[in-house]
Amino acid sequence: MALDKKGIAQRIAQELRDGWYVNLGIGIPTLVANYIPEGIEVEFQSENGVLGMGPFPFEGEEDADLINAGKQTITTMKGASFFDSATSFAMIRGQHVQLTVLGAMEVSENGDIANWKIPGKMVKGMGGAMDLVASADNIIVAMMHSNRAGVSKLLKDCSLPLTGVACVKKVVTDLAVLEIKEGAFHLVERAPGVSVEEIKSKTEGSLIINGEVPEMSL
Amino acid sequence: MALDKKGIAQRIAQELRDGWYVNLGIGIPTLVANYIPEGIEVEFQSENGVLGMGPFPFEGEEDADLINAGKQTITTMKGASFFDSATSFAMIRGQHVQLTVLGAMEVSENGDIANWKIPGKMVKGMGGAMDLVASADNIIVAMMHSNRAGVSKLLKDCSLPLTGVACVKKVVTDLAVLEIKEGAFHLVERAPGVSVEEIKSKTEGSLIINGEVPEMSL
Amino acid sequence: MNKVINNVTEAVQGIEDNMTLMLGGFGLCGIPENSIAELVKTGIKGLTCISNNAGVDDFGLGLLLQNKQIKKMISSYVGENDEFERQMLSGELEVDLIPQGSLAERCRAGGAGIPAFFTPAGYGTEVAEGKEVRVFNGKPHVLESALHADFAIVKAWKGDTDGNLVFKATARNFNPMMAMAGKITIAEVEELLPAGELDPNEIHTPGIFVQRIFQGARFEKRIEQRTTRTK
Amino acid sequence: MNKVINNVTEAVQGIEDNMTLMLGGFGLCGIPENSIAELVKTGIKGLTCISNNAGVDDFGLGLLLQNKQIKKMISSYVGENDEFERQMLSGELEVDLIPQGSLAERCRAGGAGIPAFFTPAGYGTEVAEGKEVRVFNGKPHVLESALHADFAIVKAWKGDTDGNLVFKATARNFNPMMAMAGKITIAEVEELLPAGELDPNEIHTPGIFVQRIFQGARFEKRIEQRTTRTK
Repeated sequence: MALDKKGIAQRIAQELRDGWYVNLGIGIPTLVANYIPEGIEVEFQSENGVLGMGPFPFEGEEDADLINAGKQTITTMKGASFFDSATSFAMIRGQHVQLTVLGAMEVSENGDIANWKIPGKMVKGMGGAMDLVASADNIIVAMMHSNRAGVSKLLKDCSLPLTGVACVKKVVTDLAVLEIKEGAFHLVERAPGVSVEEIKSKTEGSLIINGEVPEMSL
Repeated sequence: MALDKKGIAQRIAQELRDGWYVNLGIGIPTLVANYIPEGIEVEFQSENGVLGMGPFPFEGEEDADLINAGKQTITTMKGASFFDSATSFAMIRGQHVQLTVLGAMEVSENGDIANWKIPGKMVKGMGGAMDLVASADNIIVAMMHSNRAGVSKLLKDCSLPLTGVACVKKVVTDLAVLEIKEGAFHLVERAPGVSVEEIKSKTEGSLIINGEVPEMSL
Repeated sequence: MNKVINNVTEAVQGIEDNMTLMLGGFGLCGIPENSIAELVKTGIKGLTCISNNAGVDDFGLGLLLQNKQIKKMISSYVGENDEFERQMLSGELEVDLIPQGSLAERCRAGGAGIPAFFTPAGYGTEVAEGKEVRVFNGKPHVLESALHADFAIVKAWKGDTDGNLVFKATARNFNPMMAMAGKITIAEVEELLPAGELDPNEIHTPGIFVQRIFQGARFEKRIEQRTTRTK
Repeated sequence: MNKVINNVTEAVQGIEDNMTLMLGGFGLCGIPENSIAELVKTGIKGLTCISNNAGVDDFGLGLLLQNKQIKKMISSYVGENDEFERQMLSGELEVDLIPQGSLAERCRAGGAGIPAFFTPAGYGTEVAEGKEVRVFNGKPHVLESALHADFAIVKAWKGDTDGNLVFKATARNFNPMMAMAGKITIAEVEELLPAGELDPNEIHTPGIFVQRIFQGARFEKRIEQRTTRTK
């Protein structure tokens, strides 16, 4: 059965390592914070200027001066710090953040990503996404395998304006975990009960399958 | 009579304007702080990271963590702030400092300055001088008109390695105030009792004299 | 070095049609809301506004948009604003979208006398079109230039009469860099203190970057996405 | 995110012959004196040291110079040190002198993922030799590149177990930028606090830039130029 958004987040959380600083994008990536594995300590960075982001505040304790990059009210953990936007992107560009998780509209087999613009239709801007994907060594894309019209989002080439070039290393979808290398998607894991055939049929870009593909354990 | 170092500082202090941020170099420039004209408020920046520098501390009140760019113990005024070296030079390079006063070994008629190196002899380094002279719109050089050997320090061309090119606008020496423009020193004022002839004989670079040259009033 | 002015009317004096402004804030967090409201009153138009976002329809820069006072926006993200989208798609509004980190660094560069710098952000995208690309350590980088403004308008939590500023939490965001990059920088603060009351170690923006300071009459501090959990 | 290590011996572990180090401080103000003393003990040699100054003959980096552990210095000002001058003039020591503002900005650039930037400093001087020059707004600028270090060693006033740092007065100087630019950054602090004790608004160096932190056993904090006035 295909994963829901929570399932995708839960699977990505398994990628976290102790001591990492992590930037989570808006949408599915935000949910990753709910599934930090036992015994692992990570700290969340939000590019609007906070390190050590905590959960949402209790009702009545919201502070207009304390938000995340999604403009949601948040809290901070012990050891948090605030800083300006230039310093925040110094952390990102300088590769001090060990993992970036973000959503995408399209990913290509060579790791290109498109997630900021649909010409003539949606023009909200790239926010920090271009800095994040151009800078991070370790980028995981969290998205559905196909869009609402049923069209694959794992493509030979992106059709939408790019956010970054050859930067995505791993994609976790509702159907699979895929690594991107040597110009192809390499199928690493299947969602529980999802067949290799289904993944094949829903992946437009080159897909490499090596032997038995294990199911995710969540 | 030629001015002493204090006199040079006193004359330069007349150039201060209300509300200016000022960076004073080591040596004669430091003395300028003692002669701020009545009714004028200026704030001193030191490039090691302080704005609002005050006088030396009283004996026993020195703080090893509070020094100026000459490594001297200092105090701060009300409204002072501390910052890192990158921010300090952002102030300087970004032309937020309205006046820079510094010493020199040589100045040329087109405004070149040399003050950081005597090849094979003295190699202490430029410190912040190259940033200061390349950045400031308003640079006054404070120095003696001739060196200890009696050789003019106001030259056609600098003989020593340069600190900056075509950047000095004004020179105040023990003998005169000179403006640099159109490739020449323009004599603006004489030290009390010093003759135009003496200044002429001690200035190697092109010297322009226009009509009567007034004496400084100190 | 007293920088105190009497009120928001004096604060925006000298801002004229067709000028370039920088305005601090991220979303509605840390925006100079008093000054924006005053700009709406003045009716000054043809403005180029450098600001990470464009407010919402009825608050922040959205008010200037509604009033057609903005000719061009330079931002990184402009969602959450229907009037913005309408003006942009109809061609009434020029929009220059640039990566958030490049925007922050370009403002800092403007204030710091760095005319241009290389960044990896945007390489291979339309953001890099027409810009010089150079490879450093095997990785392509784009040459980005400094941004400047006739006026920068920032909002701080506390300020003193010398123009020193302290920001609160994530309301800091773009404010410090924009304060550096304005020919004239206006700071509106929630609390204005006498010089000497702020600890010199804890000042975020030294007064040298601020030319005018005043205490805002009223701060609504609207929340854009109120998210909470239950006890 | 506990970054605390037990002592200065653990702090310098992994530093090897011929590595590049950044060391914070301006003159003797804000230098990591405990770590420097430990480096002297280890006898590690062939070091390239990036530091604004080179200490004095019997304190700070001067101790490493006396001990011939430094192969190359990258600094802006190296007066006040006879042994330094002797080694440099005799050719034993390589020296790269760069303008102080360029040094600060090059360290920041290294930490911030900016591989190169333009600055007016040094144009027309020997500092610009072999470097690209480009005119912006009618003024020539020199292209300067980022600096990096295998280890950055900084000194702070207060720090917490997460590696957050607060500096005191002008002892801040180069420490924050160097903390950003080290592959591994070691912070020695006068006072080590539990995470949560420092106000998140008042942190100068966020813990993300610091990999190791410890409380220095003893700080001499020597004064280089004791200047006073009389009451």
